Amino acid sequence: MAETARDPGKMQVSDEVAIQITAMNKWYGTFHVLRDINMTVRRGERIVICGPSGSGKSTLIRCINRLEEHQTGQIVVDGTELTSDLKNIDKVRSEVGMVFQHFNLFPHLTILENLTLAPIWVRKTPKKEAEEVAMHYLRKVKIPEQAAKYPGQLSGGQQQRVAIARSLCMKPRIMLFDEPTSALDPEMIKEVLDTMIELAQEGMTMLCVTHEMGFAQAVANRVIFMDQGQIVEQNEPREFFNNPKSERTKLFLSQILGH
Amino acid sequence: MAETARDPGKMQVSDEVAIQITAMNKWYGTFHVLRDINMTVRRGERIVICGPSGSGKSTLIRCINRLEEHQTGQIVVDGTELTSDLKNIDKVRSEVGMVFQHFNLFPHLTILENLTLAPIWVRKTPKKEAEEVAMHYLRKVKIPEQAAKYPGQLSGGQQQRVAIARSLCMKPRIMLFDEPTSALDPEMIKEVLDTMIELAQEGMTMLCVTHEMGFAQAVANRVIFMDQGQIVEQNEPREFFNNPKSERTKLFLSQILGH
Amino acid sequence: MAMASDAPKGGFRPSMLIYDTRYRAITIQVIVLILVLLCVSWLVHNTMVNLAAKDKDINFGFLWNRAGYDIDQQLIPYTNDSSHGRAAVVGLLNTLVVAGLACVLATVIGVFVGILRLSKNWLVGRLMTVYIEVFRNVPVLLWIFVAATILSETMPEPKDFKVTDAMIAAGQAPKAAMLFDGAVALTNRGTNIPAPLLSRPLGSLDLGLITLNFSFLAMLAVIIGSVLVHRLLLRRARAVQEATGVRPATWWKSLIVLVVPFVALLFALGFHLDYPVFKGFNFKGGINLAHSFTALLLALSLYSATYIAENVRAGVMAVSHGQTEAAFALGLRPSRTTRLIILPQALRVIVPPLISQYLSITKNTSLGIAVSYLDLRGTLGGITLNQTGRELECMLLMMLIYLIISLIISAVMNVYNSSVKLKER
Amino acid sequence: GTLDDVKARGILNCGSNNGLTGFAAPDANGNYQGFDAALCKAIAAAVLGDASKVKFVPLTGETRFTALASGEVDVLIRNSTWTFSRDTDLKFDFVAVNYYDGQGFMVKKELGVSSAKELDGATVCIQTGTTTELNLADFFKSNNMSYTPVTIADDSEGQRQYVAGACDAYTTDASGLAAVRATLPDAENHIILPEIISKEPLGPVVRHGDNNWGDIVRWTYYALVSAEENGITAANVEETASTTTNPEIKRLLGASDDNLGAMMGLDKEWAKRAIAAQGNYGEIFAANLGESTSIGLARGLNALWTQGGLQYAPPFR
Amino acid sequence: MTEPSYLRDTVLPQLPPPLVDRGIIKWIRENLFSGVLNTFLTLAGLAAVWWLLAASLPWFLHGVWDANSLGECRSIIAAEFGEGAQGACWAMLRERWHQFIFGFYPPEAYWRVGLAFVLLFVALAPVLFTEVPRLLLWGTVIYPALGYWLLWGGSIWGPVVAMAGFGLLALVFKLLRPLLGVPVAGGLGFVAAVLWWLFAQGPVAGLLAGVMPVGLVPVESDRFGGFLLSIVIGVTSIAASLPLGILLALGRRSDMFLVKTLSVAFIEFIRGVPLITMLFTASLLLQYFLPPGTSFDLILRVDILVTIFAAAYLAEVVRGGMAALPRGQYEAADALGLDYWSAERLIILPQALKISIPSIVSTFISLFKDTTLVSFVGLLDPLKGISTIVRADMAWKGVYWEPYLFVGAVFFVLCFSMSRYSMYLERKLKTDHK
Ligand SMILES: Nc1ncnc2c1ncn2[C@@H]1O[C@H](COP(=O)(O)OP(=O)(O)OP(=O)(O)O)[C@@H](O)[C@H]1O
Ligand SMILES: Nc1ncnc2c1ncn2[C@@H]1O[C@H](COP(=O)(O)OP(=O)(O)OP(=O)(O)O)[C@@H](O)[C@H]1O
Ligand SMILES: [Mg+2]
Ligand SMILES: [Mg+2]
Repeated sequence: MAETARDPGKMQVSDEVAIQITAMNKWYGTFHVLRDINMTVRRGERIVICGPSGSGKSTLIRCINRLEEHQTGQIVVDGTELTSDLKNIDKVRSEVGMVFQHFNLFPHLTILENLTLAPIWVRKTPKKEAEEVAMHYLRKVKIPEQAAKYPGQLSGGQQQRVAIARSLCMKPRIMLFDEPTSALDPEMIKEVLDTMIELAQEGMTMLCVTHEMGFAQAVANRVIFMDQGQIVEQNEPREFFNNPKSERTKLFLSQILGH
Repeated sequence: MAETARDPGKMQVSDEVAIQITAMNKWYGTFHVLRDINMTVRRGERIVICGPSGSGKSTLIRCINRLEEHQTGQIVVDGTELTSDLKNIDKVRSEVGMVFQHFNLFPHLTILENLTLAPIWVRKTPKKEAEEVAMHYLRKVKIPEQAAKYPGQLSGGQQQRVAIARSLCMKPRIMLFDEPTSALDPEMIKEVLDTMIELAQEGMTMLCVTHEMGFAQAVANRVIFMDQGQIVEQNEPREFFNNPKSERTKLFLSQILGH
Repeated sequence: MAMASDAPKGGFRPSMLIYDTRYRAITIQVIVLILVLLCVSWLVHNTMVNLAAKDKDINFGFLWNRAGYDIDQQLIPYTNDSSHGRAAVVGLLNTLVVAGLACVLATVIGVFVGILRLSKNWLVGRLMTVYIEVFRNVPVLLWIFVAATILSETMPEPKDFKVTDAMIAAGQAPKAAMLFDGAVALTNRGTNIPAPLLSRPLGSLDLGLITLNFSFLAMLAVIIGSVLVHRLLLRRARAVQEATGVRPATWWKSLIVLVVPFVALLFALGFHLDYPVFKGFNFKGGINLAHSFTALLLALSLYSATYIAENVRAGVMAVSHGQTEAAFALGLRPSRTTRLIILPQALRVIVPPLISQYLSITKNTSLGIAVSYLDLRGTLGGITLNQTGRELECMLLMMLIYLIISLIISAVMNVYNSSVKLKER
Repeated sequence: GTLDDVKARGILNCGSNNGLTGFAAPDANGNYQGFDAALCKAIAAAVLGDASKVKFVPLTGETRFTALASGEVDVLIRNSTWTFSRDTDLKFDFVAVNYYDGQGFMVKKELGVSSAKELDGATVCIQTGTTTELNLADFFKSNNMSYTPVTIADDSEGQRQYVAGACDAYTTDASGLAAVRATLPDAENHIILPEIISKEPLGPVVRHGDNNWGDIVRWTYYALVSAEENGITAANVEETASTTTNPEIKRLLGASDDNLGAMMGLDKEWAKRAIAAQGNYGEIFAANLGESTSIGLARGLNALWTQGGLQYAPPFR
Repeated sequence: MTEPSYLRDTVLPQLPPPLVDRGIIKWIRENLFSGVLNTFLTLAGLAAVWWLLAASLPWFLHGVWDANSLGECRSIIAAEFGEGAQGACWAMLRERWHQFIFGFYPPEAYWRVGLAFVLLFVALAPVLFTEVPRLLLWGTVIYPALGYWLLWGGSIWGPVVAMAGFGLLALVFKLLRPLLGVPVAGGLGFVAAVLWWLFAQGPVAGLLAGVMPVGLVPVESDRFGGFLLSIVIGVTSIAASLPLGILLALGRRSDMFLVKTLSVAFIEFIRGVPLITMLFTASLLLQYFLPPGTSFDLILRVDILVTIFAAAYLAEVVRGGMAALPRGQYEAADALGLDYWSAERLIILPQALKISIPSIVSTFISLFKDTTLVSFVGLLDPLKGISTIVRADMAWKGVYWEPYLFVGAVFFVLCFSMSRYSMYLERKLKTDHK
């Protein structure tokens, strides 16, 4: 990845706030998964979230586009507060793209249909235009020739790139990634990471749950470490990896880097 | 694995014959799977069988406890010849333990019940005693705390270790392993191999179909290479790996070691 | 820290009823409720108007009126002087008895056929496949007709059993002979079997619609008691096995515990069998099982057995071959393997569809209408409805009873399902 | 009223049996034939002017009265027995008796029985859901005898069971017994016992309350009876209407100035058409049940009063 | 000590197995006579086959095709095969087969039934086979009207105008959906369609028929019978119950307590009572529940109740299909901003329905078999209704086995091929798009 690794600081970050989370708490039943989360993401920032399994990383980013409901505190995305108001939720979701660990492509639709579905039905884009946009992003993720196939006919890496393109077709201002590479074979991980790095270089605001520390070092402006539902430490990547402050961070880093 | 690798020759091998196979042939329908197998295993020997897929390795060791029937030739296990005589089969089976690739634990029984089932019903051991033995072996495979769980609740590596313990509970004199690690994730392979190495060090007679060449070098006194239903070459591990004689062996080794 | 975010949550705007997820659900449910209530009240209103127009009312009083008709199969005392309600109970019992027996019979046949279909015997496997495909691809109604026709067409007439003096003189045997040493006679109008009778019964208590028979209750109590004692015995055997490793032989003790008390009770009550004897037109004494009953029972059993057989096969095949091999490799004998490894696992797969099959057998007993079997539908939903003209009351009552039976069966299924659910990670 | 409905619809819905030989059963072309069916056609001819404007609605024992009550059929002519409770409690009107029947028994000769009173202990085939089984219960009870009922669903089933010997005796209306006996290959080996254990007046049924419609059905039927009395047949009805001098016949056939039809909301020639449709009562009987058919029933009680029977039409005036 | 190293450098050839393990002998030994039990089973099986053939074969072989009544059949058999010989009287079928198939449908219009049946497959093709061009789906959409018109005849404008009601529903729905959301728009569309049917249907159809009379000879539904009736009831109720079943399935999966409870109660109630009680409800009780004076065709009433019955079963089938979808599909749809109804329509239902097709076919098979029960409310199903009629004919009084065999054989052929087809689908769907 050396050829793409640049100084993450170089990529422009504006002062505008993209996501503002204040004193947010969430429970599953009686289990307190997210505890007093406070976090600000500026437009153009690329944030990597890491932490041990079960620490609430997925839950956190799923709260940001309201796939999960939080119970107390406030989440403001692009100036819209996430409450139970459906209009706000719709608004936020159409501005926030999300890529899942297991791709979640729609197996009964072709790649092109997967990509144009939301633009057509949510954005009410004319079909032709939506297809043009879709092909644009497919070229960007380097698989335009697969447009007419079905997801089941693609490799995992290709599927994940389609999933990224699908999110991009909605022209989101923020992208969320939940362990986008962890279900992939090693050879395919690189393809997907390359795509993500390219995206980062174009200035997309990104929140990415991942354990790919190479990626974190290459593009993140900030790494957030979570444990037991709390944000334990956050720092810019070089500091974070070379000079972790908390004991728990150190332990975690020793495990995953030694791996 | 370096810490457990000893000189395999050091482990004691007696002169007593444990398994004697003479001019054995087997057909599936008209397909000649095992051709003229001749093989002697002494008590305490640890034999690794390898070879390309479909070469008849599994079939061979399944013949040894009569999970498959052979058609011509002779198999004598611990002085008992395997014929269609049910009593002999029972005797052999209660002296030969077998561990399968897919564990084949009984999903409707707890781990402890899995372990005590055969001692109670075949060996007529009192339950309490059987449970003590079972706990002993569970400690040996390092998961005594899982005794009350069900197989479905364990990881693959844990399940395979339970399967080994289950065989051991019958106090077998010979253990057969059929690719015990090939269904496991890399982290889990080590757990299982460690258990097997420990067993080898205690002097158990073992026949093991595996492609873990590290294991072969660490514990085997002999490696048998099979191809197209025949034993092509056998030798002690160092010689076998460094100095293969047959062309086919060389080809095979270049493939799996390069991997 | 004071929550600044509390502020905007205060106000409530009507638009929140639609756009706010919290209120939206309530809104929708209220609307649904209103619609449903409207619908129901519309139906009820129509019913009232229609009843008024026909000068009728809803009144279940007819259940206590004299029924006036005879039922050929009665499990509790009933004559044509009994009430319609009691006739309905007789019908319900007839439904239950045919459903229960059909479930048992279908299970036995189904298990048998399912296993035979799995057998390595090519011919038998094929025959079973043919049986299964033929029976399940033809309406069960047809099988009921066929069974009824076969029974009444191929069996001998009662008079064929008659032995006259002339025949004795000529040394002739009657055309048809009774089975089992004069105990059972199969005729074209029914199956005559010995009737169990008590010479010293304990009496009974009549409670209107149903009758409490104390002799029967006593037998039930003894059976339950024996079973409990037997369970104790098994537990003891198990304890011994756990302690010593050797399981003591229990079968003769089981036999004693299960059989002796019951036999003693029967003896005390003066149990004897009343054999059917040919007299006049027909067999007298014993129990005459009408062919409507037998045909329904046979057809339902044979039809449902095909589904059960497929369940059984699927269940056995769902247990992977690896399980058998593992058990064999541990030295377990095939019979033990089946009992300890295959069956418990196969049962989890077999039982849920089996119970839904029981459910559909029970519902299908209503097809007794085809052979005029007087079950619940034949009495309450048939003759009573016809004689009294109370179709609304009869139909509703009948549906309610069927529904209750179904709910009980599915409750049993749910309990079973949750008790055997495999534990997974 | 029903009359307006029928006229508006242009078709008469007639509840009928779904297969009873001689009374109502569709033939190979799906046209209903039979004694009851003929009355339906006559009513259609009277009301609508066309005997073919009948829709036969096949009804089972269970569904017949509901179908009538709900208005699904305009008139029910499905060998239904006139009983007190049906007339009152079920809120119907039996407007006439088109066939006087009675429940009887048929047995095989070899049984050696010559009277129903000797049937103690017999097995009796009986159709469920009819008055028949109530009569049977009452008969055996009053004679202090016992019996085993074999319940059957329909007539053809009953015949099969009886022939196969599944019952000693077959009980149903005597007309049905005769029909069954007629079709047996060995009819001479079966006898119909002399006892008639019930009165079974069968007749057309209409709903309570619509008296005009009831009148139409009743008088159409009586027109057929009256026609037989007066020797009017399907063949000669036209001719009679123009040539007769008998004032009653003239009134009946609409040949005089009295307009009887108008009193019921019909035209003048209603009865003429009804008679022309399938003939008079005697012709209908002869064509469907009579001695020349394979059923071979004698007129018996259904002979005209003038010939010692009970069929008696009130005067048309 | 170790074994000396061992090397084989010649490849042993494949040898044939020993003689006892080869060919037909081995097959017979292994498949028929391996062990005492198996030998016994084989012999028992052979005995059963022999017994069945011995009992029935002569009867089949003595069958008579050319006769005009049962009596004639009997005398022909007696003449040919001797007194007392039993034989089938297929002549009855030769004379009455059309009633078993078509009921009393006018013979000159049989082509309409045939055409409707063929078109049914054309209409089903786009649903069952993905390879068929999508354009044909329009054929599927208009088929109900077309099929109705072909079978019942009358002016073509009735069905056309009725379909226009659905068009109106779709139009209103499409226009209002962005404003009011799916349930409200759907509800209003439904109201509009109902208003159309109630008030515009008659006049408009009448007007059009006056202007441009196109029509077929009308056939009353009381002329429907036999397999025609079974298929009509089966097909219409499955087709009509599908939307209702989907709604019920959605209701049962809903988070809303009330919606869920009502759906469960409805489904369990229907599944808890026998079909026959539903049929009796259609014929006896529906008159109480509908406004006074409503009275319509028994076939239609039976169809409505059978539809409700099938809907409860289909709801469970569809629910199974939905449950088989991974959660990720819902989440991905949510994350893309699709609302509930779009997600269900575009993502969930297409997949769930596809998975469920084999189960839907099985439901259809059992429903189709159960249509024989309509004879108990007086309809002319092939099994009992038509047989009774045939046996009421003096000429055929007393034929029992022939109608049963014929009807049974037709049912077997239809159901068996359908069940094989659903198995084929199941296999095919497993490997789809892979
Ligand atoms: N739907 C749920 N109901 C109850 N508990 C849940 C649910 N989803 C997640 N949890 C629990 O919440 C905690 C946080 O889960 P989360 O998936 O956010 O962790 P994570 O940091 O993403 O872990 P991983 O790295 O394994 O994906 C875990 O303990 C998990 O068991
Ligand atoms: N039950 C069977 N019937 C017919 N052929 C079989 C059967 N089991 C195995 N075979 C064939 O016998 C040959 C040897 O199989 P075997 O499983 O012993 O190979 P193996 O060396 O264990 O291969 P792998 O490394 O893939 O496990 C293969 O060609 C296989 O296809
Ligand atoms: Mg996660
Ligand atoms: Mg193998």
